Amino acid sequence: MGYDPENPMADRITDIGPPHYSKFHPPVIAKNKGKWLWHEITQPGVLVHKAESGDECWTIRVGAARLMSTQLIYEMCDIADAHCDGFLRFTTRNNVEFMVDDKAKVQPLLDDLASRGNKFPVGGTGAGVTNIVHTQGWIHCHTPATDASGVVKAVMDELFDYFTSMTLPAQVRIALACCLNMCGAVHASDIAILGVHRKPPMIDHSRITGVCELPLAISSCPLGAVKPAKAEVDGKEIKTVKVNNDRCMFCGNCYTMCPAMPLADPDGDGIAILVGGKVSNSRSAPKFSKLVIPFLPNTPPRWPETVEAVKNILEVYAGDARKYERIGEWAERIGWEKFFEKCNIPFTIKSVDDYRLAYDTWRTTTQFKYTNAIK
Amino acid sequence: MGYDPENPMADRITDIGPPHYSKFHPPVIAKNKGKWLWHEITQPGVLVHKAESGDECWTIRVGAARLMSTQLIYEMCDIADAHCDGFLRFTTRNNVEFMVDDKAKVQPLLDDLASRGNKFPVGGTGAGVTNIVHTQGWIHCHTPATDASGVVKAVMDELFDYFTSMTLPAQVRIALACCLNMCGAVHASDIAILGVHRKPPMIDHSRITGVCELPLAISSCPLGAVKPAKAEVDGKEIKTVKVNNDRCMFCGNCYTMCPAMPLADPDGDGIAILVGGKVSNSRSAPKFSKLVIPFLPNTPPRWPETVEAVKNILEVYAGDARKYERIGEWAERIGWEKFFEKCNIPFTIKSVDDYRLAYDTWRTTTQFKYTNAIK
Amino acid sequence: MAKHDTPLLDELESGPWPSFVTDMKRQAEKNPDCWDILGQLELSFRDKITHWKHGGIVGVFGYGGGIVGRYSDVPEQFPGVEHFHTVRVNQPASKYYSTENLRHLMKLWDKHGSGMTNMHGSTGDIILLGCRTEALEPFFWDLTHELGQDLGGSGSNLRTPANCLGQSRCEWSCYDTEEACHHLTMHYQDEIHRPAFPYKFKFKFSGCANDCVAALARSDFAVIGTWRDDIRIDQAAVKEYVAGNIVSNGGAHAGKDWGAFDIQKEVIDLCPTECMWMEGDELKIDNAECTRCMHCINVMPRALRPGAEQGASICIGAKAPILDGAQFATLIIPFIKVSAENEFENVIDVIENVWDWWMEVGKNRERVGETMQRVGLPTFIKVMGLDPLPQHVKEPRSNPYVFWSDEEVPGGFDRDVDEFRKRHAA
Amino acid sequence: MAKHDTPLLDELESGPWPSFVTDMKRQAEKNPDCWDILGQLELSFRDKITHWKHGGIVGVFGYGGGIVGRYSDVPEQFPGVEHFHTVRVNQPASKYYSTENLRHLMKLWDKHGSGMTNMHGSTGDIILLGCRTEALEPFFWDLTHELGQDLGGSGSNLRTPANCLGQSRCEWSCYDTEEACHHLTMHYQDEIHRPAFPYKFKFKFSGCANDCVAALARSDFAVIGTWRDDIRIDQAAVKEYVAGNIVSNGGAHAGKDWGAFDIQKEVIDLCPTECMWMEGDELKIDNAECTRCMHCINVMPRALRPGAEQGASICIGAKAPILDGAQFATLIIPFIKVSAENEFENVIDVIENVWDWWMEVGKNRERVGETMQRVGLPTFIKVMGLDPLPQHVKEPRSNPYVFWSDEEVPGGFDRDVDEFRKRHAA
Ligand code: SRM
Ligand code: SRM
Ligand code: SRM
Ligand code: SRM
Ligand code: SF4
Ligand code: SF4
Ligand code: SF4
Ligand code: SF4
Ligand code: SF4
Ligand code: SF4
Ligand code: SF4
Ligand code: SF4
Repeated sequence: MGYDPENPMADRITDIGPPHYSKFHPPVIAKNKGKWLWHEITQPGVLVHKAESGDECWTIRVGAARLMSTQLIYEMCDIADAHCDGFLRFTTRNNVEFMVDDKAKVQPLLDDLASRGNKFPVGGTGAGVTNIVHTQGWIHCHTPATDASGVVKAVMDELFDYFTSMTLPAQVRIALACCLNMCGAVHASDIAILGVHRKPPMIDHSRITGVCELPLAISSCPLGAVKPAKAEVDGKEIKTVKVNNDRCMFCGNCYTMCPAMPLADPDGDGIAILVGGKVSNSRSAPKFSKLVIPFLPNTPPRWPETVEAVKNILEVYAGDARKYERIGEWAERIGWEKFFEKCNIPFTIKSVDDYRLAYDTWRTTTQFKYTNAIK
Repeated sequence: MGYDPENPMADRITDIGPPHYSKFHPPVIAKNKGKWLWHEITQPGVLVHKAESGDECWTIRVGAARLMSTQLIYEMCDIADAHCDGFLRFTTRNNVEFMVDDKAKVQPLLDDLASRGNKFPVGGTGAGVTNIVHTQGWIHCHTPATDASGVVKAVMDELFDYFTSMTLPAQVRIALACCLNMCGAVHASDIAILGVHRKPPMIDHSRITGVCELPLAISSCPLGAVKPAKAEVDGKEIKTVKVNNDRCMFCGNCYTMCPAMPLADPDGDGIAILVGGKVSNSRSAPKFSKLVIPFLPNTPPRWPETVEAVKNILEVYAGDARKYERIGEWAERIGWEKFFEKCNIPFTIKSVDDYRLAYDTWRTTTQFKYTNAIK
Repeated sequence: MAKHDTPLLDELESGPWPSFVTDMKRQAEKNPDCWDILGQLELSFRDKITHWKHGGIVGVFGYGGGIVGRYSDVPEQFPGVEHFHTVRVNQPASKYYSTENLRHLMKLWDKHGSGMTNMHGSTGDIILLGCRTEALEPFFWDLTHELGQDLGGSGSNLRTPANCLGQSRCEWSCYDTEEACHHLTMHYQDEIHRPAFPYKFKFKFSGCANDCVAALARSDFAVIGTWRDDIRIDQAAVKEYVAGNIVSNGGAHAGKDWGAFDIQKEVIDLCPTECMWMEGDELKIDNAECTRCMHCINVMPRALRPGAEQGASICIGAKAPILDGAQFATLIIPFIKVSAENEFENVIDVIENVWDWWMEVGKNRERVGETMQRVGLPTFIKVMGLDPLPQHVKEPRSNPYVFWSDEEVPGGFDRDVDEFRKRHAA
Repeated sequence: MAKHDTPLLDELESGPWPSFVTDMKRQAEKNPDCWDILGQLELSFRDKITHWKHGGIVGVFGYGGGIVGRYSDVPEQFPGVEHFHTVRVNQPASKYYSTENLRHLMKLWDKHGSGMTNMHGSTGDIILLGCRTEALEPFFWDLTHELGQDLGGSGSNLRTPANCLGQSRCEWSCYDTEEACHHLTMHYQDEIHRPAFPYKFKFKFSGCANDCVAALARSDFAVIGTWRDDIRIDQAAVKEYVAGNIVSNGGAHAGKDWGAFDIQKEVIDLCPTECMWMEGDELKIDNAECTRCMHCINVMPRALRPGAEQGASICIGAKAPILDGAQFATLIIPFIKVSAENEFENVIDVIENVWDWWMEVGKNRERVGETMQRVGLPTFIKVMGLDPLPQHVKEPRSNPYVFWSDEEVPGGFDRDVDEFRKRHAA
């Protein structure tokens, strides 16, 4: 049985979609769906949901490196089999949740998890730092300006205590995207770690013919920096493109469209830090993250500059903001000029918008605070 | 003596600028300049300013149709001579101010003013409606879409009680501009009355040669609706322009640059109402006025639709806003959807921005209020 | 035994957070190709640059998505990752699993692929990380035949829909997010597997305005639960909160001493619409002013609940920054019933309305939000056949640049300049 | 006797607001040309359209502005307004007048023009409304010789500067607005009278953030008073306000019963930065958080005064909507001393810095705010030789589209693709 390469279409099954979720609901979930009354986080990483029926669902949330092996998943299954009737789930931020239907089952589960070294840290709930949403980086993608899993590991090691506690003014959502495509909620995160290129694409004239549709490459550039050109390859004149370096803002969209225009570079690439985004509509409307540190170098394996920058912002915020105040809400209340002062981040011209809707970010009032930026 | 047309350059005086203001300061002003301590509005239109010296300057503010004759100005001078040591001033909103240095001189001045019919209404201070800043309209300009002085007279007649009292939540600044050039603070007024065209320009091919520089006319259009064209005039082919009517948004800039492209029209032209602008930095930053009624017809001599619309907004605001709250601050607090509901103004597609920075006005949150607009 | 030295990666084995390096090394003991993943990643750590080639179109027969092709640019050094394609398996709604299902899936991946995964990808899929081209069809066969599971999306198609866990375990969900997600995923299998759009298109379903699946920020079509009537108040529980007998915000702030619960400061003053107040010890809400932001409910889950007349808002057009800058989704349908009873027919109507238009006017690689920006919101509202609402905008336009059409203006656009000149000398 | 029937205009003679129609009729008794103003205006009221021709360049010798040419498009019907040019006479700063000066000016206008005026134009000038071309030079001669006065601006030049009355009668003015306005008007007579700019350029001077001359909304170069130290508090007066012995907001709300003064609600809660509080009966201000918005001072003028270290903010680039939409001015210099002592030298430096650049790069008919938008604020800050400040923006950029220059990036932009390919197979 199985796939027959000689006869690939035989018995082919397609378009069946995912299994119905109801097959995977733990019994307490299946029974009480739509009839939950309230919840409480009884300790970091442990939630109880109370149903109209009186039933309780106890959830133990566990941090995970999203990049994980089948071995590790088997181990999770072992745990779920031992404690949770053989069910588990993953959250929208790549944590793992083990659910039990009785308070008495919580401690044994926690003990089991704790017995397995640092593999299953319990936490990620409430006013703390939960798992970092991130992307591929050097493990799989072709356009990254930094790594993903490595940076995340370094940052989470440093912020670990905030994962296992709930001492912050509000939840803090950190995300990482390894390039401007931003495969993640980096554009709307409390703290965003963003891989950025800083060198314009090279043109691989000897490859461009065949692998690129030139008109697409040309029209891909939002700033019109890519123009038609001619070049000599092996003595023959070919049609190719050139880039007006002065107009390039390193978005990488041309490379997405044309493999002969690579832009990654060991010295050019690195990390920008954006802060103050949020997704929820709670209190204030969703906000975009704002660029506050335009560049930090790529320094594997532990990216100390990035780790330090993230930690610094987080801790200044933790010490200064009010209960329930997200980072962006805090920065807006105190004023962004104060944000830079309090976090001791030098303000650079790179933080001043000059893209499409830029005017709306200019300060068109006399209202401002004096900070150390004003000499 | 005087100008000699035969010898225009003889004894010519130029570039002498205005007289020094200090020549025109009433004595109490000259003496106490820079040393004022506080002020109080003792009744509508009457202000007292107290100086460190103990001196007092009593100001009586008087409304004026900005369009005024020399006769009227002589009469003002008579009043100033009789009561104010021969000085007076005009405010930045075209009111007239008579100043005296003693409380005892106030009532006689008020009596004198009152004795002169409706020429010198006292008011325009504090939380009321002061004079309408306006422009030329049909009295002098070539591009208006409505009149200025006539509309203002009609509106002020109706709002007169708000000029002579201080019963509103805050100051209400009304402005009128007769075309999109907005020669006035219409773009930042609590209530703005704006003359708007609605027909694209005609092209006067028989006039265009000579009076227009075609490239300037073409580049004047912000939407690129003006294109080069040819036409036959008196059997000869001439270079001219044509307008893509679908792209025209009636800004009139082409007519400014090219007299052969008139766009005014009795049926096309009329008035739009914008609200919620402010200039001061007090409490909130300056705000632009927002378009809430896209069109009301020109109905001289008293523009009842416009008068009614302005009065309605003013009175709904007066009844609903908090003390110190400007119209725009009120609308933002209650939400613009509630503004439309409370003022009973139908919301039209014309109020939805589709110009350059439009995206920033889209509602990108789930936060909204249910109003009668939602069926 | 390690095939390559990985001194840099080894540094990531210490520290309290789970180490993917340690994990991968363990996996490599079972699947030696993983040494080459580690080796190439170590090289990237050293070179500070990726070592993957650009793209590469691979897939399974009949599908236009679900696989992302990937080849090493240093295949001689790391033959184990010469081909390293990812497979996007469509996750079950809400991401609950039975261990039976999960073990089986992992077994298949051990058989056909690297044994490394991402649980889950940013869009929501199960990402199976790295296999050779030859393995794709066999894996797909086993996946469909043995597990009855299928691939998710990639390319210019409907991407794998995702949802917050909703009513399954959350007291606030205003509609059944997982059923909506599952139903629409099944309904649109063709659109998921066969690219026919100008560019990618994403659905996300959140049960309330907290938006735990980031729908407003990350999906072209966001369905976010809300209600139409009044917040349900249990005044007895309000008193308990005020008395300090129930922990605020479901205990989310329990790690720090923020002082005694203060309903005025923590709830009433933070309500964005200022529509709450105390009358004696009763909490009052002027529901007509409430924008259902969830804050008060979040803080007092035992006292406050969403209203009973539930449904959702539909917001359209979110996307990441490429090209014109990031967009949040714009509120297009303030309130709609979302129900399995009518098989989500009314939601489907909205979706198809958007698609019909976008497939016609959308340019190549133009997200629907970008098309909306290009044509303008007024046009979008018109083509969607909707009434313009003040709820569509934060504020009315501040520029006066209004379009009018010929029919709207008495007498129309055409005028006779010679007639005009008779009354107005030039 | 009326020369034309004006039934529509006559309707505007009733009502409590002063009637320009009545006034003009009175004037017409002295200057019969005014009948034709009324007549043509009546025709416009009937036709619902202007009856003035487009523009017309007229002026006085040697000046490129100050006169706005105007001709009737129905001159046969209204010969009195066949020519109807306006003269913009530069107003004295703050618009104080002696009756002597004003009478004399009016006398000249009776002699040379229609006798109708606008007191004042939106920019600030005395607008003398309507005269014939032949009258321009004689009027100008008399104006300069008899009165020692001059024309203001029009065209692509520096427009007549204007100011709020400032220290002359306002307790809040943080610098001498009228002296600044007068001094710069005199300093720049050439720029006012001879167009040399890409487009118009306006100065406005307000003494504080209340901005009573609308500088931030209406001038290319706005100088708006502010301070650097602490708000001066008279605690005794605070107590008087709290006790209700002094009327709030200088009596501005006296016409309605808003209840007893409530310092918490009316001052502290409305402070945009929340930097005020009561300590017992003392009012405290955390001045480092204050943005000097003026609200608290407006409400309690006898208790609070601007700080003593005074100066101004310079904001650049306001304009009306044509072409790209209206702009408010952008904060460019947060704090600058503005003083007659150094003849405003430092302010002049800023002005010339802006002009030097704008005159070089500004396009024809491009306001400086539009040039700023075209090149971007970062470039503008750079060409102005300023340090970028967080105070320049409301918030940092949210898109990641940052420009870097060759010199900023190690190794520069030039790379060798063949070298690259050696390490990265294509
Ligand atoms: C499990 C999960 C949904 C899922 O389908 O997987 C979930 C579950 C809950 N969320 Fe969430 N949220 C989850 C992702 C999110 C996200 C999405 C994201 O971060 O990418 C958001 C939007 C984040 C943002 O705004 O940037 C989110 C914004 C919220 C909020 C709004 C908080 C705020 O004040 O802005 C609440 C309300 C609260 O915490 O008071 C909330 C509340 C909750 C509650 C209390 C709902 C309930 O009654 O069960 C759940 C437990 C919260 C906790 O752990 O503290 N959840 N929640 C997700 C867990 C992610 C994780 O592993 O850490
Ligand atoms: C006389 C004048 C200045 C001048 O040089 O001519 C003036 C004079 C005063 N203004 Fe003003 N303002 C004058 C135009 C303005 C303008 C400009 C405009 O309207 O075009 C503004 C900005 C308007 C806006 O924001 O849209 C203006 C915004 C203010 C404010 C801010 C109010 C607010 O809360 O937003 C105050 C403070 C207050 O009233 O509490 C103020 C306060 C004052 C004070 C109390 C200042 C003082 O201590 O003397 C003066 C008397 C106010 C009154 O009449 O109620 N003045 N004031 C102008 C009178 C215009 C008129 O005839 O009505
Ligand atoms: C695997 C994944 C990241 C991850 O590590 O989780 C991913 C990986 C890629 N994304 Fe993504 N995107 C992934 C979720 C997202 C998201 C988040 C989401 O869906 O919620 C976004 C932001 C939301 C959005 O759609 O706007 C996202 C925005 C992009 C963009 C920018 C699109 C835009 O309109 O701005 C691109 C560029 C493109 O399409 O050419 C992109 C392109 C890519 C490509 C295909 C690279 C490319 O240049 O073509 C990446 C392949 C990586 C690889 O080697 O496997 N990816 N991508 C995510 C999909 C996994 C899954 O199916 O679950
Ligand atoms: C007389 C006056 C209106 C009034 O009734 O008070 C006026 C009248 C004209 N303005 Fe103005 N503007 C007048 C103050 C303004 C103001 C207000 C201000 O200066 O504070 C503005 C808005 C602020 C600004 O500068 O942006 C203003 C913005 C315009 C514009 C649009 C400019 C823009 O960049 O958007 C134009 C169009 C143009 O320049 O072609 C314009 C053009 C005109 C022209 C010259 C018409 C034209 O198409 O060329 C008008 C001549 C009318 C006439 O027949 O006399 N006028 N104009 C004001 C000048 C009187 C004075 O000197 O005191
Ligand atoms: S963010 Fe960029 S580099 Fe990272 S996975 Fe997405 S497309 Fe690839
Ligand atoms: S990286 Fe972006 S800005 Fe630079 S040339 Fe390529 S597409 Fe254009
Ligand atoms: S607003 Fe328009 S019509 Fe009115 S005076 Fe100014 S330019 Fe003329
Ligand atoms: S009125 Fe404005 S939009 Fe219309 S053609 Fe003229 S310049 Fe263009
Ligand atoms: S979005 Fe709302 S309904 Fe869904 S899990 Fe989050 S809080 Fe619950
Ligand atoms: S849901 Fe939000 S807006 Fe509504 S009452 Fe609660 S806090 Fe206020
Ligand atoms: S701007 Fe300030 S200083 Fe000038 S008059 Fe107004 S309140 Fe006084
Ligand atoms: S001036 Fe404004 S910001 Fe400063 S304390 Fe007073 S109210 Fe607050």
